[in-house]
Amino acid sequence: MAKVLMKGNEAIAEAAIQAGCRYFFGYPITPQNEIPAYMAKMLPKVGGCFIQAESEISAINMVYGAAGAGARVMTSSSSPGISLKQEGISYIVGAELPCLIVNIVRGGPGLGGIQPAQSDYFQAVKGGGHGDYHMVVLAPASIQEMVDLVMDGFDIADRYRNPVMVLGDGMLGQMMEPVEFKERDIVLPEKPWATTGNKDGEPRRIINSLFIDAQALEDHVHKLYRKYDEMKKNETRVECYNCENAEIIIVAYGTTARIAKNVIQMAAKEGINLGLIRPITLWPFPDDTIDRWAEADHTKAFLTLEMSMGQMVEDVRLSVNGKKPVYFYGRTGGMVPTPRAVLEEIKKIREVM
Amino acid sequence: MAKVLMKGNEAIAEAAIQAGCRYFFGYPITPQNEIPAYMAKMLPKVGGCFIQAESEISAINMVYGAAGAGARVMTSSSSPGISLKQEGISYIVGAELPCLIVNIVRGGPGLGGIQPAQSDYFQAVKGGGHGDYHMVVLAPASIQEMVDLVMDGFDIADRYRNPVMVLGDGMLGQMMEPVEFKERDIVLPEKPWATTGNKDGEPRRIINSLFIDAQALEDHVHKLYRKYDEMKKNETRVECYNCENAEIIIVAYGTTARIAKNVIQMAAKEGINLGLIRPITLWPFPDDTIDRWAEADHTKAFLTLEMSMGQMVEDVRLSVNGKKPVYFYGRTGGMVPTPRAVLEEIKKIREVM
Amino acid sequence: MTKVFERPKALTDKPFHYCPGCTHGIIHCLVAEVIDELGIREKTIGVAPVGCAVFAYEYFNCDMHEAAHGRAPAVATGIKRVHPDNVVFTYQGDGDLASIGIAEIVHAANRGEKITTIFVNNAIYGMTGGQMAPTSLLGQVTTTSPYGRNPDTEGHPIRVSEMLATVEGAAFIERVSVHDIKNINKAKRAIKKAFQVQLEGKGFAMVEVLSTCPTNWGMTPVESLKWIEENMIPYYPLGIKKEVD
Amino acid sequence: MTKVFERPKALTDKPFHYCPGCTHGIIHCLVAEVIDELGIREKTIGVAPVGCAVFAYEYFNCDMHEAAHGRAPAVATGIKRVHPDNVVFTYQGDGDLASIGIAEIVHAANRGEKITTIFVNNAIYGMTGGQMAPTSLLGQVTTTSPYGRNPDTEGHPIRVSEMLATVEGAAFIERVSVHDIKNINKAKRAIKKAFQVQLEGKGFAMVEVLSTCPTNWGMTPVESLKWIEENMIPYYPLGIKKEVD
Amino acid sequence: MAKVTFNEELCKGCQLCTTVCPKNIVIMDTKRINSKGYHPATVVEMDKCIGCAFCARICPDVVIEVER
Amino acid sequence: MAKVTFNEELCKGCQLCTTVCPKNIVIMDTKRINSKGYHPATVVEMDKCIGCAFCARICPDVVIEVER
Amino acid sequence: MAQEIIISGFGGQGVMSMGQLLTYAGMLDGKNVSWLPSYGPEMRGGTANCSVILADDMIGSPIVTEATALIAMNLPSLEKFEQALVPRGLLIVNSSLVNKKAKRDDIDAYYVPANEIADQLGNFRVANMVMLGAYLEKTQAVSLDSVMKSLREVLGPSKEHLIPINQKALERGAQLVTSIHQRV
Amino acid sequence: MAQEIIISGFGGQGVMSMGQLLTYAGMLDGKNVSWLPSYGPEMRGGTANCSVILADDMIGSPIVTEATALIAMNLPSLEKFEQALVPRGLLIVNSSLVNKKAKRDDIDAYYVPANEIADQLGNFRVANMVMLGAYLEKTQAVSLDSVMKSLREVLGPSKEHLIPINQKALERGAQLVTSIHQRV
Ligand SMILES: Cc1ncc(C[n+]2csc(CCOP(=O)(O)OP(=O)(O)O)c2C)c(N)n1
Ligand SMILES: Cc1ncc(C[n+]2csc(CCOP(=O)(O)OP(=O)(O)O)c2C)c(N)n1
Ligand code: SF4
Ligand code: SF4
Ligand code: SF4
Ligand code: SF4
Ligand code: SF4
Ligand code: SF4
Ligand SMILES: [Mg+2]
Ligand SMILES: [Mg+2]
Repeated sequence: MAKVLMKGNEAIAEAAIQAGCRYFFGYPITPQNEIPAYMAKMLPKVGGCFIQAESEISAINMVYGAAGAGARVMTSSSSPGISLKQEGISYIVGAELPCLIVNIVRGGPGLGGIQPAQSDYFQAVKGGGHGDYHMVVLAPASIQEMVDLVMDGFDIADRYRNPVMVLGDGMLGQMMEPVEFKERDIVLPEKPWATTGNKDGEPRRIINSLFIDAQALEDHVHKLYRKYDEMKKNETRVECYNCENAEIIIVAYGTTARIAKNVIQMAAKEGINLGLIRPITLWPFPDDTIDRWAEADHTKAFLTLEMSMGQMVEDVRLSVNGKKPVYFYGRTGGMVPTPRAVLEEIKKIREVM
Repeated sequence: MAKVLMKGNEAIAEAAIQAGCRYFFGYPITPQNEIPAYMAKMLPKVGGCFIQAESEISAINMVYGAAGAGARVMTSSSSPGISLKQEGISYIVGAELPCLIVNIVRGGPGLGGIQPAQSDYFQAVKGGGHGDYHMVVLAPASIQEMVDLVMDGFDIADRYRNPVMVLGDGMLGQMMEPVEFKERDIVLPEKPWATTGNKDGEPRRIINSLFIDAQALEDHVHKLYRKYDEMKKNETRVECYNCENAEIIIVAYGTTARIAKNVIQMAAKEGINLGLIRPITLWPFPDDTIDRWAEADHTKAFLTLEMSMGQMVEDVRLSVNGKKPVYFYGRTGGMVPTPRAVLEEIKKIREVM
Repeated sequence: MTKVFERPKALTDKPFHYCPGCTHGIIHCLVAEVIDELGIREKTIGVAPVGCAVFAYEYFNCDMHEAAHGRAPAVATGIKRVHPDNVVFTYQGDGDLASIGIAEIVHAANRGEKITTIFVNNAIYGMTGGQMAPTSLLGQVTTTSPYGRNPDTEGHPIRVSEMLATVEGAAFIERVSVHDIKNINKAKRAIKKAFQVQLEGKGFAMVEVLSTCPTNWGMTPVESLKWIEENMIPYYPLGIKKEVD
Repeated sequence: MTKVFERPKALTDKPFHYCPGCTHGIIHCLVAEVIDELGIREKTIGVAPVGCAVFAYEYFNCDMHEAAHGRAPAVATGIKRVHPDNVVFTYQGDGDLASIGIAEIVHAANRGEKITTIFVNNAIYGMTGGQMAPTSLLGQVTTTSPYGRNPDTEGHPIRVSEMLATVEGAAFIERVSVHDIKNINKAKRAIKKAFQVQLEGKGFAMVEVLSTCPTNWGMTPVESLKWIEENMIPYYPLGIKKEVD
Repeated sequence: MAKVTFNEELCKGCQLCTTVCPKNIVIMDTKRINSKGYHPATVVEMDKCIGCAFCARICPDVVIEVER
Repeated sequence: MAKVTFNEELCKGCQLCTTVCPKNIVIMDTKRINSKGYHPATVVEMDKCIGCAFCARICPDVVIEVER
Repeated sequence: MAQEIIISGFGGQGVMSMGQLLTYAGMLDGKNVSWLPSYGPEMRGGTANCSVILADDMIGSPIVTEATALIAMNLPSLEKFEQALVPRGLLIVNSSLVNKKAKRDDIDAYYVPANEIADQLGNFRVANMVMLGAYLEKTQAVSLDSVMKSLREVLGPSKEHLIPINQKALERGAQLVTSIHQRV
Repeated sequence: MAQEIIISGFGGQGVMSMGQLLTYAGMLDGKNVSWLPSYGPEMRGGTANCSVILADDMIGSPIVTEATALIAMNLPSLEKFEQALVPRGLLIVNSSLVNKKAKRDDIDAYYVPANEIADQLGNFRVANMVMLGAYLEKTQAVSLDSVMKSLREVLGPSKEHLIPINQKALERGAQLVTSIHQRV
C-alpha cells in the first residue's frame, strides 16, 4: 500500500481497526482526542462500536467487560486519565484478559500540562495499580512504528491474555509522518474462555480476579509470572544504533530516541562516537542487550535521556549493574530536550570520564 | 502513659487524632475498616469531622480540598482503593499539599484477596500516579512504630507540603500489640497558603497543579525535586540489626522484617550469622546504608525478603550496584513466609555462595 | 406427585455462603427461576458485584463476570455491546450501586443500555462489616455512623429508583421487597418483567429489592424481615417507578 | 453620573481566555456580582473545574482551589467541612459535572452539603475540542458523535437538575439561561438565591446555566444565543426544580 | 397430599420457614445439629402439609423441595 | 444622559453587544483592529444612549462600563 | 520459653475475646505479647481463629505456625490445626462439640466438656473461659491475677456482675484438667 | 540539506494546513518529512504554529529549534520565532499584518503583503498560499507539481473549483519575492 501522511493519533486508531479491533471505550483528554474521534467516525462503518464512556473508570471497565466477552478491544487516554484506570488495569491483568491501552503521555503531576512527556514510565512499567503484575509496554518512536506496534500489541495481548500498553507522548500523537499500512492476515484467536452464553453441557465461563484463599491467589500470581517469563523470552524488542564503537551509549525511547539520533549525527561531525540503545519494549526491558554493551571495552559510559526527572534510568542502572557509569539527562513538564543541549551534556561527561 | 493493647488499625486512628488530625475522609475496604470506624466514633468527640465518602476517588479529593483549606487530614484504604486514588495523589503532590495516606495492603492484582501483602511497593514508591513525583513512604513493623510513624508522618507532610504514605499490611492492621502513646507537643504549623477566605489587601491563595506553560511546569517540578533532595537528606530512616558480622544480610520491611528477626534468631542457633537491614522509609530508600554494608568484607550476599514477587529487591540491587549478589525470596497473594522456609532458602544460598 | 418447588436449574449446586437468614439467597433464587422460566440460561451472562454477593459467579449457573466494586454496569455495557443478542444482568448491592458505582448506573440507565440490574438494598455494607450505606435509614447505627445516621452531616437515605426514573433511557424500574411471601411473589414478577424489557430491547431495566442483613443489623432473621416492613418500606415505597411501553 | 455597570470587585483584572462570544464570561460576571452584592468576597472560596473554566482561579478574586476533572464537589466538601463558616462554590461544566463527576455531585447534593454549584451546560466538551457531552442534544454533531447523537446507542441528553431535584439534600435547584438580557437577569437572581441558601445553611444549591460554545458548535456567537433559545430550552425547561424553605 | 423435603445439610437454622407455614408444621429441630453447627428445620405432621411451598419460597438457602 | 466606555483591548468582536442595544447604537468598528486582532465594538451617537447597560450586561468579556 | 497459642472455633464461641484476654493478661505480666486474628469471609458462620504469643524475648512474626498450644472449640479447628502443634505441644479440645480424638500421639491432649460445664454454671457463653482455665492451669502462662484484672478491663463496669461466673468458669476448667488426665 | 521550517500565525490564518500541504508535497517528492503542530489552549484566539521538516536523511526530532525558514503570518510570530532562525535563514513576513521589520541582520528577510494580494485575488483565505509561493520560490524545497497534487488531495473533489485561485496565489507569492528583493 502507498504511504499516507497521518497524525500519530489517527494512525493508532486506523492501525487498531486494521488489526481487527472493533470496540473502543474512551473518554476525551488532550493530547489524544484524535483517537476517539477517529474511532467514533470509523467503527460504525465496520460494524464495530464506539462508546464515549462517562469517565476513564467506566471506559476501562467497559474494556474489562468487552475483553471478557471475547472482543478485540482498546482504550486510550493521557496521564491523569491513565491514573484513573489503574484499578481497572489491575483487574484486567488479574482476570487474564487481553486488551490494548494507549497512553499519550503529557506533563504531570496533577493536572500538569498538555505538552509531551515521558514521566509515566514508572506507572506503565513498574505497575501503577496494586498487586504483582506486568504489562508489555510498547514504545514507538515514529508513526510507522506506532502502527506496527499497535497491530503487534493486539496479538501479544491475545497470546498471553494480558493487557498491552502503548506508551506514546503528545509529540508522537500530534505529529504527522508518512506511514504505510502493511497488509496483514488478521486471524483473531479462538477464545474458549470468553463469556458468550453457557451452552448446555459445556463448562461455564467465569471472568474473575478474586481468589479468596491466599494459597490459591499465590498460585494464580505464579501462573501470571510464568507468562511474564515467556514474555521476557519472546517479546523483548530493542534497536541498537551505531553502538559498535560508541564511546558513550545513549539509552532513550520514543521521542527522546529520535532526538538521540540527532545528537549522534551532530556528535559524529565533531568526531565524537556515540551510540543509541532504544528499548522498544519498556517491559520486558532489554537488560541483556544493555548488559552486553556494558561489557564492551569501547563503552565508557551510558547516558539515559528522558523527558522525565529520571525513571527509565533505574532500569538502565539495574541492567548495567555497576559495570559502567550511567548518567542521566532529562527535561520534564512538557519540555523537549534539544539535540544541542544533550550534546553539551555529553561533552561534560567526557570531561569527567 | 501506660501501655494499652490495641489493634494496628485502631492505633493508627488514635495516633492520628493525638497528632492533631481532625478530618478523615475514607471508604470502607477490608482489612482497614477499623480505621474509619474508629474515626467515625472519635472525631466528633474532638470537634473533628469524619465523612464516609461515596468512593475512594471522592475521599482523596475531599482530602485534597481539606488539605488545601489548611487542615491536618488523612485517608486510608487498601490496595484496590489506593489504585483509585492515584490521580488524586498526583494532584495533591502537584498542588504541594500535606496529608497522610494509609495503605493497609492486601493481595492483588485485581480483587485479589484480603490477606496481608507487600505487593503495592512499586505503586507507593515509584509512583502509581502520573508524572514525576515522590512521597515519603513509611513502613512500620510494629503497632508501636505505626503510632510513632503516623505522628511523624503528619509533621513530615507539613514540613514539605507533600503527601506522606504509611504502608502497612493486613497483618499489621489486624494484630494487637501493647502500645504507648507518648506525649507530644502538637504544634500545627502556620499555613499561610491555605484557602481560608481572601482578606482585603492580602494576596489570594490558590491551590493548583496546572501549569499550562511547559517551562513553568518544569520549573515547578524542579521545585518539587529540590524538596525531594531535602527529604532524602533529612528523612531517610533505617534500622540495622545484627549486621556487624553478618554473612548474609536480609533486607526486609514491615511484616517481613519481623519474620526476618525470627530467622536471624533461628539461624544463630545453628551458628549462621545473619543481619537485617530494615528500611523504615521506603522512599527515600536507605541506599547509603545498604551500600555501606555491601562494602563490608563480611557481607557475602543480600537476601531481599518480601511478600511480593520481588519489588523492593530492585531498590536493593540499585543500592548494592553489583558489589555483592542480591537474592530474593518472596511469597505473595496473602501468603506470609514462615521463618523456617526463609532459613532453608538462606542455607541454599550459602551452598552456592 | 409433581415438584412444585425445587432448586432452579439456573443455580449451581454450590451452597450459598450468606449468613443465616440473609435474603440475598431468596433473591438469587428468584433471579434463577426467572431465567429458567424465560428459557434464557444459555444466553445469559451475569455480572457479579463486590459485596456480599461477590461470589454470585459461583451460584448463577450461566457465564459470569466478576466486576470491580461499583463498575458492574460498565462491565455489563462492554459485554452487551459485544453480544447484543445475549441477555446481560448485573446483581449489585447498595454500596456497590448507590455509592461507589452511582456514576456507572446513572449513565448505563441514561444510555438506555439494554441490561437488567438487580439492586439489592439492605441499607448497609454487608461484606465489609456493617458500614453506613447511602441507603441507610436516618438514625441507623452502623460502624461508620455510630451515633445513628444524622441527616445534617450524612444526608438522607437516597432513593435510587426514584432518581433513575428521571432519566430517559430507563425503561422499567420497580422497587420490591422480599419480607413475606406475597412480596416475594411480586418481586419475582418484577424481576421477570425486567428481563423481558431487555429481551424486547426497550432499554435499561432495574429492580430494587429491599433485603435484610441480620448480621450487621444485629437482629435475628425473623426480626429483620419485620424491620424491612416497619422501617424500610415507609421510606422506600414499593411499586413501579417507571415503565415505558 | 454614577456607574450603572462596571467590572465586579470579585473579578480580577485578568482578561478571560474564552473564545469570542462564549457565555462562560457572562456567567463569571454574574457570579462575581452576586459575591459583591452579598458582601461575601472575603469569605468565599471557589473551586474551579477542569474544562474551559479551568482558569477560573485566575478570574475570581477570592481564594480558589483548582479541582481534578469532575471532583469539584468532593473538593468543595473537604473545604466546607474544614471552614463551615466560609462560602464555598464550585463552577463546573457539563462534562465535568454530568459525566465524569456525576457521582460527586449526586452525593454532595444527597449529603445536603452546604455548597453552591454553578453548572454551565453548553451541551459539549469545550476545552477538549468539541466532544459529545451527556447533555448534547439528539442529533447534535460532535467529534465523538460524528453522525449526530443517536439515542439508541448514546442515550438521551441528561437533565441533571431534574435528577438532582429528587434527592433530599438538595435545597435549591434552578435552571436558567443567558441567551438574552431578561434571562441573564433571571440567572443572576437564581445565582444569588443559590448563595443565600448556603448562607442560611439550608443545604445543597445548584444553578444550571444554559451556555454557548460558539467554537465547537460551529456558529457565530449571535447564532449560538439563538440556538440556546430554539434548541436547548425546549429540551431543558427553565425554572426552579426544587426549593426548600 | 403434599410432601416437603429438607436438604438438611444446607439449613442454617434461620427460622424463616417456620414463620410462613399456614399450617404451622415447620419447626426447628433443636435436638439435632448439622455439620455446619445449626439446628435444622423440619416438618412435623407432614400429612397436614398442603404443598403451598411458602416454606421453600422464603428459604434463603434453597433447602426445601415441595411436591404435590 | 448616559455614557458607555469600551475597554477596547479586551474586546473580542463577538458582536453580542450589538444585538441588545435598544437604541441600536452599538456597532463593530470594522476599520480598527485591536492587538488581539479583533475589530472592536463601539458606540456611535452616544447621546442616544439611555444607560440601560444591556450592552455591558451581555458582554462576555466585561469590556463595557456604563455611567448614567 | 515463649507460649505460642492457636485458639480456634465457630464464630460466636468467644474465640477472639479469649485470645485478647490472654494477651492482655500477658501484657500486665510484663511479657511481650501479640494477638492476631484470622479475618476474611470465612468468619461468616465458618471457623474463626487467632494466634497469641506470650514471650520474654522480642516477638517476630505474630503468626503462630509452630504452636505450643492449641485450644480447639470445635471439630474443624481440631482437624485444621492439630498438625501445627510442636511435639509435646498442648491440645485442649472442647469435647462438648468434638466427639473425635486427636490423631497425633506426640502431644498432650485434654478433653474438656466446656459447653456442659458452662451450662451447669448457668451461662453457655462462658464455655470459652472454661477452656482458658484449663489452658492456664496446664501452662501457668500468665498469672490468674492478671487474667482477672484483664477481665475487669474487658467487661467494663456495665458487665461487672459477670465477673463471678467468669471466674467460676476459669476455676472449673482448671480443676478439670488437674483431675481428669486424659493424656493420650 | 534539510529544510526545517516554522510556520506561525493567528488561528484561522491557515497556518496548519499550509504546513501540511508542504509536508505532503515533500512526501510526494520522496523526501523524509514530518509535521508537528503546536497544540494547547493558546490555540484559542492566540497564535498557532507548526514545524515542518523536509529531509533526505532520517528525521530525528520533528521539533524545529534551528529553523532554516520562518513564515511569520503575524507580529507575535515574528517576535517569538525570529531568534530560532539559523544564520542566513529565510524569513518571510506577512507585511499586511506586520508593520515591523526583523531585528536580525544575518538572515534573508522578505516582506510579502499576503492579505492584500489575497484580497486582490478575491479570497482572503489564500493569503497563506501567497506566503507558501514565496517560500517555494526562494527554496525550491519541493516541486510545484507535488504542491499542486497535494492541494488536489487536500481540497478533495468538492473544493476542486478552488484550485485555480490557490495556484494563482502561489504564483503571485513567487513573483513577489523574485521582483522585490527586500533583503535586509
Ligand atoms: C475499590 C474498592 N473499594 C472498596 C472495596 C471494599 N468493599 C467490598 S464490598 C463493599 C461494600 C459492600 O456493600 P454492598 O454493596 O451494600 O453489598 P452487601 O455486602 O451489603 O450485599 C466494599 C466497600 C473494594 N473491594 N473495592
Ligand atoms: C481525568 C481527566 N479526564 C479528562 C480530562 C480532559 N478534559 C479536560 S476538560 C474536559 C471536558 C470539558 O468539558 P466541560 O466540563 O463540559 O467544560 P467546557 O469546556 O465545555 O466548559 C475533559 C474531558 C482531564 N483533564 N482529566
Ligand atoms: S453480612 Fe449481611 S448481607 Fe452479607 S451475607 Fe451476612 S447477612 Fe447477608
Ligand atoms: S471552546 Fe467553547 S466553551 Fe470553551 S471557551 Fe471556547 S466557546 Fe467557550
Ligand atoms: S409447603 Fe406449605 S404447608 Fe407444607 S410445610 Fe411448607 S409452608 Fe407448610
Ligand atoms: S428457611 Fe431454610 S435455612 Fe432457614 S431454617 Fe428454614 S430450612 Fe433452614
Ligand atoms: S447602555 Fe443601553 S442604550 Fe447605551 S449603548 Fe448600551 S445598550 Fe445601548
Ligand atoms: S460583547 Fe463585548 S467582546 Fe463582544 S463585541 Fe461587544 S464589547 Fe466586544
Ligand atoms: Mg448492602
Ligand atoms: Mg461543556
